[in-house]
Amino acid sequence: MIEKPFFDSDIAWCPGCGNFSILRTLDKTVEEAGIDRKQLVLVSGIGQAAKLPHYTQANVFNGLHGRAVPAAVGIKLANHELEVVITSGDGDMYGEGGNHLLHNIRRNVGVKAFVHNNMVYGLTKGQASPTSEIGFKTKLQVHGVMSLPFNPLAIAIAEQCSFVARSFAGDPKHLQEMMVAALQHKGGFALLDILQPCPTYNRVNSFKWYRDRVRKIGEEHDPYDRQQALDLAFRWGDEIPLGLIYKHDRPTFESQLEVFKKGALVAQYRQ
Amino acid sequence: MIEKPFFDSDIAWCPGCGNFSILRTLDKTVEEAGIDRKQLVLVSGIGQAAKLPHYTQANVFNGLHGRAVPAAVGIKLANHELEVVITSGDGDMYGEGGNHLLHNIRRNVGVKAFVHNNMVYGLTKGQASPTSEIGFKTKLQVHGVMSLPFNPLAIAIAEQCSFVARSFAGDPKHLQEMMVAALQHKGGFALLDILQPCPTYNRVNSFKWYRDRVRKIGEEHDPYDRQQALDLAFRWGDEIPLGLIYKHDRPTFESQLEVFKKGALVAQYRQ
Amino acid sequence: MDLNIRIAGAAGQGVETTGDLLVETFAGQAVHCFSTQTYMSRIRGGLNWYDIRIADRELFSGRGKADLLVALNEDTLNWLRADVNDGGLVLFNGADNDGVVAIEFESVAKEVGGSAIMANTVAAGAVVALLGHDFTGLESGLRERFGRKGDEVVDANIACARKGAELVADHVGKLTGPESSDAPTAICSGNEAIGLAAATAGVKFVTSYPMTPSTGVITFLANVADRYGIVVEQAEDEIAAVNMICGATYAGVPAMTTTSGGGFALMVEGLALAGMLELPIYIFLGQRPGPATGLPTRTAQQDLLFAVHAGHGEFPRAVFAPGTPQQCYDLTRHALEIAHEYQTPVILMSDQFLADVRKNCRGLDTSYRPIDRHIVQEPPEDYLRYTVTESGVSPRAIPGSKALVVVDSDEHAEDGHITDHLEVRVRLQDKRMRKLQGLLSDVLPPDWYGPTEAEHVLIAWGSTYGPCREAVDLINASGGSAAMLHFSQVWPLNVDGIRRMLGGRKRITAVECNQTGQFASLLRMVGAVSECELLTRYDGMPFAAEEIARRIAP
Amino acid sequence: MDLNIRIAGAAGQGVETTGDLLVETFAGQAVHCFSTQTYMSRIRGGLNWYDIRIADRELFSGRGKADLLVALNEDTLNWLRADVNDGGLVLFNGADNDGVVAIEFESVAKEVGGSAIMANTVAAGAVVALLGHDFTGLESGLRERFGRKGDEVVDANIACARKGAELVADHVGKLTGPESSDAPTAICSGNEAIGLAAATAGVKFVTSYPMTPSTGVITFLANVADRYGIVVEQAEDEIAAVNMICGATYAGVPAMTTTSGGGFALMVEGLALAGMLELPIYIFLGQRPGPATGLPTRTAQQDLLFAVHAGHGEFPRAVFAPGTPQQCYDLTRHALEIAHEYQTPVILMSDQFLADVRKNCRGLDTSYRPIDRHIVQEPPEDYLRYTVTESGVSPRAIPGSKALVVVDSDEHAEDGHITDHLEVRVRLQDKRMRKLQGLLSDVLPPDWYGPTEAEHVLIAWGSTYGPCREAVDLINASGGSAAMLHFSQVWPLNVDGIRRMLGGRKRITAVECNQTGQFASLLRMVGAVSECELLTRYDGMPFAAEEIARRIAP
Ligand SMILES: Cc1ncc(C[n+]2csc(CCOP(=O)(O)OP(=O)(O)O)c2C)c(N)n1
Ligand SMILES: Cc1ncc(C[n+]2csc(CCOP(=O)(O)OP(=O)(O)O)c2C)c(N)n1
Ligand code: SF4
Ligand code: SF4
Ligand SMILES: [Mg+2]
Ligand SMILES: [Mg+2]
Repeated sequence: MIEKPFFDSDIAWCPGCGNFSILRTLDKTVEEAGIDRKQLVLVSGIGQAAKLPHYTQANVFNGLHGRAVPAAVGIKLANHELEVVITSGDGDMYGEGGNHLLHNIRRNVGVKAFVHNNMVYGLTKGQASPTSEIGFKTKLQVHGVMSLPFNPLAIAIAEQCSFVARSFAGDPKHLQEMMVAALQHKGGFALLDILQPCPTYNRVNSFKWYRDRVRKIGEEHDPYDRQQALDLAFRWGDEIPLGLIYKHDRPTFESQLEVFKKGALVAQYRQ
Repeated sequence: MIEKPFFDSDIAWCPGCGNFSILRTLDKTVEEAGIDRKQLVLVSGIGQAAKLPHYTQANVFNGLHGRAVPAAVGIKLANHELEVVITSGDGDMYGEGGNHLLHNIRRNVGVKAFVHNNMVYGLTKGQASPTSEIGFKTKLQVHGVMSLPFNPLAIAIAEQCSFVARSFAGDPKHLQEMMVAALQHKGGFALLDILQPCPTYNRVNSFKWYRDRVRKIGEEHDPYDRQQALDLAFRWGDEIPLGLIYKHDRPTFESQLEVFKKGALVAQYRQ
Repeated sequence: MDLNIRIAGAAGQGVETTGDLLVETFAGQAVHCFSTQTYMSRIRGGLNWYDIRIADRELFSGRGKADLLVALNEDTLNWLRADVNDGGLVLFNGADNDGVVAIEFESVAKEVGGSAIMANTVAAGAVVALLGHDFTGLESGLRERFGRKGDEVVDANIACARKGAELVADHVGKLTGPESSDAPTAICSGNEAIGLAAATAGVKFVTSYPMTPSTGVITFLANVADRYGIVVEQAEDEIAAVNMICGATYAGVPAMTTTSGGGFALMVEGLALAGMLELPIYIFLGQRPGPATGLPTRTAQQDLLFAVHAGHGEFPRAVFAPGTPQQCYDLTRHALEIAHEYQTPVILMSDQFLADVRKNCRGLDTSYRPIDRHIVQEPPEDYLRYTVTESGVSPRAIPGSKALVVVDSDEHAEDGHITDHLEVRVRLQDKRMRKLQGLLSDVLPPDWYGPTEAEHVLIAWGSTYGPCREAVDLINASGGSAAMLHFSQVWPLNVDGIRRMLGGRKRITAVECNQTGQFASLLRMVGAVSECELLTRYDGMPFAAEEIARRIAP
Repeated sequence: MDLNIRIAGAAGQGVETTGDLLVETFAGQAVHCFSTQTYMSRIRGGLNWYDIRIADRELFSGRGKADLLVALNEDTLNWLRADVNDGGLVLFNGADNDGVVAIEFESVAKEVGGSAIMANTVAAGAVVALLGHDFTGLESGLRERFGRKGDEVVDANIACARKGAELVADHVGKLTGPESSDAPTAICSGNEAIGLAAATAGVKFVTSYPMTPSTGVITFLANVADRYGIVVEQAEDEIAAVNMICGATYAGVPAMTTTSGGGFALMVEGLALAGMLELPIYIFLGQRPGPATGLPTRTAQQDLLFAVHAGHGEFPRAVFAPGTPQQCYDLTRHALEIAHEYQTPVILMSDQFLADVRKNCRGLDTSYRPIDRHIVQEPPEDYLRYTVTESGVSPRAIPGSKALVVVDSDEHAEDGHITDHLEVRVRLQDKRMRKLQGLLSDVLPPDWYGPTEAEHVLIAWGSTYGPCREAVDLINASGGSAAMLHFSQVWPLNVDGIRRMLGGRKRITAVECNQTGQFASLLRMVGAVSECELLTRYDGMPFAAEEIARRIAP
């Protein structure tokens, strides 16, 4: 009931949050890759992760919770010259937005999805997310989570997603490698699941917890081998594999459209 | 603009439709298994398949397109003494309803989902469904489908669904076996994908097309072997495996709730 | 001269093919036509029919009874025979039957060397002959229709039509069709008109989830996509559809989606998104009777109050409701222009009745004339997407240009970035809502039909245009004093204008295809009328003019 | 005696803990309290505050300025210092600073053997002491709060509180808090009241997708689930939630979901389903400012017209809007009863302001008293789910009983099976809509507050109850003549009743937390008022009584 105006916000993340590292790494990646920020669109839904686009320089479409993927795909189809990158949370992408992920992997439009997977709903103050582990207790899941965690990598591989990788916010070097690989990928939809500690609401899967478990997958792994890839995707617990887990080559949506031969839709608009 | 009332409808399916066989087989299964129809609830969404519950004797919840699964789960949780069976189409269950399928496999509530998979949208007159094959032409997909088909079995296995099977409307005996197995399954969510020819809108995947390709999987298959199961799930084309493809044992949602120890919720309601 | 021909049969029997062929034949001969379709939610069986009304003056409505019933099977004959006018004829696909002209269409088709599916052509030939109509129109129609399939097919069809004509020779003269007149020879359905208008106006991205009765629009667009340079994609669900067009619109192309009530319900969150992001999306809402799945293949006007108020929070929108295929065309273009001028979502409401109406249409321009997107091509470096302006409309740039374009579903500052600053909130909310004033100044005035001094005003909106218009003629012809006030834009409303037109009338009746008189409620809500009578119908069938005239007791 | 205490700091600093502790302490001593919370959409940082108003009479509204500001950090001090009343005090968590009472709460907590998080207790102790309040209340509050954690923690907290008190000893007497009175010692927030009412009324199944400001309700229910025998499950999305409760309700248990505007938008199709299937679902809609994501942690009343018209097609519903925690409790129970009596969906609308209001509450009965579900336990074999009746209410059986229960989202016959019979359609649609008459006869009359003959009537609905009520007192105390008409049920509306109460007044003003005066529109729509003034606020903050009184120029 105060009548005073408020002040404008600084970065709304908690100190120590894994999101900071993702933001810094994304910025570094974009700089080093020489991506023109005017050609870059960051798309997000709603959540703590989804605030990322506000904290850097890019075109921004910060849409609805769960709907980053269709918005990104719409943008990419209207102007496939743009680099369209989704940066959003696990609840956003795997929970509310599950159907879009499922069907856009099939559609194979060339957008890149960077999922800040903190295994919890941060912004709404700590409920379980689809990736929360069994037994994870919250104010809402008072007896702990009972559903099997959603395995984004396994699902994406089962759908023959064109690019599937995992990295960790606590390893910015690896994260940058994966971001670069995703951005360089020209084969369609790319999913990069990023393990992101949330020190505030996920005290179980902490930085340390991850650091003790993550293992970079070796050179010998053939990402085109679905069987091997699935095998890696199912690994969780004592060892959590990081890296480019799966690739599948098939035509992108954009490459198959007659209409796009004449250039981006938006460039074709003459008036 | 006629002012005459209409007549009431008979069965609204086309002659020769695979749905008839599914209906007959379901009826036979229910009869032979001695299921009390008063304890049976058939749940469906909207579509040609989704009309099935109207053509037999059971409790019926014919809800919204794409929303059969959450309705069924709500029913089962309110009264887990009921046998709750979903009979609906591929568009309904894999398209509009994809997110519910995804997350209810994780939740593992003991409802049985029988999906009439005709690889097309029948009721809306022949658009592609999520399972339509690449190149499938329709009035809407004039250049043919470009998205990779949705593979319900692979997805369900990747999510460690407690029961995953496939059958064929053209093989009522096998279909009945699978229905019986699904109904007898007490381990949670069961997915039975039923290949269902639609002679009107899917002229490609006809009865004959299927008959030439379906192969019952042998006794040697171990449904608890995820690797093997995935291997079968990915097979499509010259050979299409039928049978109980995958099983995974884990507690049902119902078995984990303290509250259910006192009986079904509806039975606990005293007033 | 005013005849109603009713082709009726089971789904799958070719009711639509025969009907289309006949409408095209009559219109091709410059005869005024008005056709409607009535069908069930099934693919085979049941009872569907296709009414073709032809006359020597422009038509706007269907009629209750038929002058010529073409019954494609016996059930149909039994069900619909009673609805044939005295002096009318019945053409029956079957063996001889009391008092009807009986022809076994399929056998005849095969006899003359055609195939079973040419039974429809036999029927069409018989109808044209029965009405004493020129046969060349039908022949050239058949040539156009089947030309692609080769001469053989064309010839067989012509033979079928001729045979049909031959077999009814005895009955020629019993019915007389209207002469050719000045009617436009082109015909168009409500849904086609919308698709064509969208394509020519520069819509570049269309995505929908199929839903009757809206599907015809996206299907039409899929078929002209290559010609006009459009991406048409079936969405995984309606939520995807609306969010995809929000994305595409942000990126700079006019984009649209098509749906019906249940799908629209799922789009409502996205509609509010477009309101907040100030995106000019276009939603086509083809109504059908609810609630829920309701009667999926019938008609209704039950979603008006829902559409006008759909979405959380407050934001400007414009809602259009054309009354004829021509208006479908004109208003789709206009709606797209308004959306882009004011950077806000627009909804165009039709229904099953209007979707399927086919009528002679003059001047549906098929040439590509993209609308002005009102885009700043060279934004300054310090560009702000949501600069506060007096009109509420901010200069709009698109990503990929010289400036960064930031949009956010949270409340945001002028730069588009999220804010918690409550003064900024009010400034931006006020800015958005000021666009309502512009929208209001551009509101389409309602159409007045009938004598200026009419005592009784029928208020119509959307598809009731035709039936109400003809009802006015009927009422006045029988000594009444009626006029129609038709709204093709139903939101926002120009209250003073409406008050002026309605002031001092003896009677006002809102004619609506719903149960509660939703437009009347809206008029009351904005303060444009206080009391008015209601004439409603909500069984899933459209009004006919005679019915309105009859039910309005003087 | 009327003091406003404001605890303010960054998210994560314990504003809520301190506030809760103090409210409980004061209420425990039978002091009248009214607390509100103001917070940002972030987990750490920013500026949140918790206002606790205490007085010697019942309170209904917050106040703009504070008498005691507890500033937990320096930024807060700078931002909020100007909003302290003359003669007020500032307690600052930090080093000495001009004109404030400075204590380093954390250091002090550690000094006396506590931990950093006990800084909140130091603050609470200081506040209680500053107001000259009895200390035993705080001590027993701490005991209750920390009892589970063992004596050591309790003792440390008490030591912290005492130390806080000690450190402000010099300032005691500068402010005087109200004495204990007849205030109920229990307190309850709007959201808790809803949860408790649902649990005691027999809701057995709750599923929601988290969304501010509704989450508190499902969280409350999760915590009492075992006690009352409830299944509480987080849904994968709002569409799942609403369809799950439709299923559960069909199967016979009262079920509910909780959401805010964006989530409600996604539920609209399911709402229409409940209308068609005649399912008594209960939706809790906690409003916040839109459009779209808007201001997720602020308050608004912007979804009224949306909620009343949400859903395709036409079906009856009841919409409630409580004004106090007590009404949240009473109306939740009542709404569930109405839903079951008429077998139709109900919506209860609150908002962030009311969700977080804590106030002394008498008589929130925690005992389990399940409502009557109006279920036929022994249906006949030839049972028809949708038997047409005069009231429109059909006998309701549930699956698993002696009869088959068939429900269908398509239009259906009395037996629940899909139909294309258009006469049946009308019969069933009429049947459903007849329930509106029953709903109308049971409508809650609006509350009148103030002199019967008041010249100026403030119209309020939902959470503006308190601020309007106190504004009426302020206006009348300064010589005005005002009363409030508060609607706790906003749909349907009893038009004649409202007309009678409003007829002949000099002035009518609708006071609403939105921009367009949505309730005033609704009143006009049903014909209950013609013109009225609007007093609106839509920056995301609630009204304060003083503000209303001031802004209503006489
Ligand atoms: C339709 C809708 N439902 C719910 C919400 C509330 N909501 C906002 S963010 C969020 C979850 C955030 O979780 P996640 O996506 O994992 O992001 P995080 O905050 O953990 O980064 C929810 C439920 C919303 N904004 N919109
Ligand atoms: C929300 C919503 N969107 C769209 C529709 C229209 N619709 C009805 S059935 C259907 C698809 C049916 O396909 P499927 O589920 O495969 O069933 P089939 O008819 O092939 O058996 C669609 C799109 C609807 N009823 N509701
Ligand atoms: S709540 Fe968790 S995810 Fe959100 S900012 Fe804080 S630490 Fe990060
Ligand atoms: S359209 Fe296809 S699925 Fe539907 S009834 Fe006909 S044959 Fe069967
Ligand atoms: Mg998260
Ligand atoms: Mg199908």
